[in-house]
Amino acid sequence: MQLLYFAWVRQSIGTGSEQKKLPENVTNVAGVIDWLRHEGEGYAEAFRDVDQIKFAVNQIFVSLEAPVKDSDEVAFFPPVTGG
Amino acid sequence: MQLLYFAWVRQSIGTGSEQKKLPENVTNVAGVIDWLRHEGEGYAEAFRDVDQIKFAVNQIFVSLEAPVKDSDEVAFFPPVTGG
Amino acid sequence: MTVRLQTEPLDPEVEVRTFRGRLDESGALVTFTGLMRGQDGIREISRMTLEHYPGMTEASLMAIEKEALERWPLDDCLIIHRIGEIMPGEPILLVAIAARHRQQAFKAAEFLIDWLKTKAPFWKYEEDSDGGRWVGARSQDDKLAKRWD
Amino acid sequence: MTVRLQTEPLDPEVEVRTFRGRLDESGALVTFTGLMRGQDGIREISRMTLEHYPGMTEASLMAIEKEALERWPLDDCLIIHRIGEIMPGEPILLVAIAARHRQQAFKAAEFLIDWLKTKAPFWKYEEDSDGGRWVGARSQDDKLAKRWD
Repeated sequence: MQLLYFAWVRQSIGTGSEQKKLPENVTNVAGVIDWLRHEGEGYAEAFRDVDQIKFAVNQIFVSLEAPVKDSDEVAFFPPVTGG
Repeated sequence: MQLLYFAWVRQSIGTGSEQKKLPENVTNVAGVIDWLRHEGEGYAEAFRDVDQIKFAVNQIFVSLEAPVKDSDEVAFFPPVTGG
Repeated sequence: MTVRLQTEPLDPEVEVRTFRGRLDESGALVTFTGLMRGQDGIREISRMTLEHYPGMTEASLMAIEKEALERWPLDDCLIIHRIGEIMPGEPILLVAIAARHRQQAFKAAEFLIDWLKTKAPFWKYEEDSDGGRWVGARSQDDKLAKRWD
Repeated sequence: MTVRLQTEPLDPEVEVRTFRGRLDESGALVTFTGLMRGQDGIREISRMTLEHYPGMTEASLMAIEKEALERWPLDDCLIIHRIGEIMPGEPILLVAIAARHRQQAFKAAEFLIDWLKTKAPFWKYEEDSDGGRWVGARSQDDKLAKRWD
């Protein structure tokens, strides 16, 4: 799975993108978050409050229940502040 | 009284401005219109339908009842169409 | 705070660049340019002439600007209106508003134009191959102006 | 119909002049320029950095533009957004909308900005003498965006 992180999510985790093998029991975005939380301190910090995080699967905003598969691009980031 | 006419009011009357002595019995804008209507065919045409005319006394929009005196500048024109 | 009438062609980008150069802590700059259309859906308009009431027109634009400044916290504001002969495609009116935030700038810009269109003494005369006519007031403009009563 | 991201400084007047030069029968041109403010009411901001999501950001701006074109009869539309480092006073965002009449142009401009601010993946990082921080989303922006639901 292609994982992307932006803004302070990126800073907490320490990288902007990485490739990781999706565990077989993980089937949706909420599952990805639970899995990544155990990947290290930076991840735990980034995903501490899921209400502060937005996510996109293949560049489309989705909800926590959205299904994911290993070939997806999944991105995590704070609420947007452009303009 | 300084009289000013704009747009088609000016074209009907044939001049954009003129000085006329205000008759003593004329005290408001409605009276000015009644008076001017009898000053010739162009005036009669210009003031045929008072609903189509706007007026200003000393450069302020006013109603038909607004008082006038001989030293005033009174202007007649169609609804505005700038911008 | 500037109000200007001019017979010369109006260059909106030159004016806006100067206006923007004077801004300090504004976060939002909204501009409106009204352009002369070469047709009104029925006729091809070859030329337009804008008549105004010297003295009253300037005073009325300044009063409208003052009213906008009282209603919203604006940083700066510019109104330039063409008078005289105007050809298709040419800018007729430029309004620029600067404010801290965009909401105030947008509201003030719409307000200024709505009031200008219904309260400032300008009259448009259009010409086509059949001759000329005075443009009538649009009831839509009266409706838009009523938003701000 | 143009969407552009750029790291280079954005010159709104040059862009608007080009945009206006392409117009044909538009009567109304509305522009919005978002400028970087050098202070937020508390701190002096010395620099801002705009991060984005390459690919998704462009697609999202194009989708917002498409939505505007479906909602209003617009003649043309332009969105340019800075990315990377931005200094106080510099333009961050330019939106330009051309339409036959001003009402559609104003509505579409406000809509585009409201959606851009809440749906396009950009993140602002501000720096002052004490260090840096990620700018938080404004609840006011969410409220404004809800107008168009």
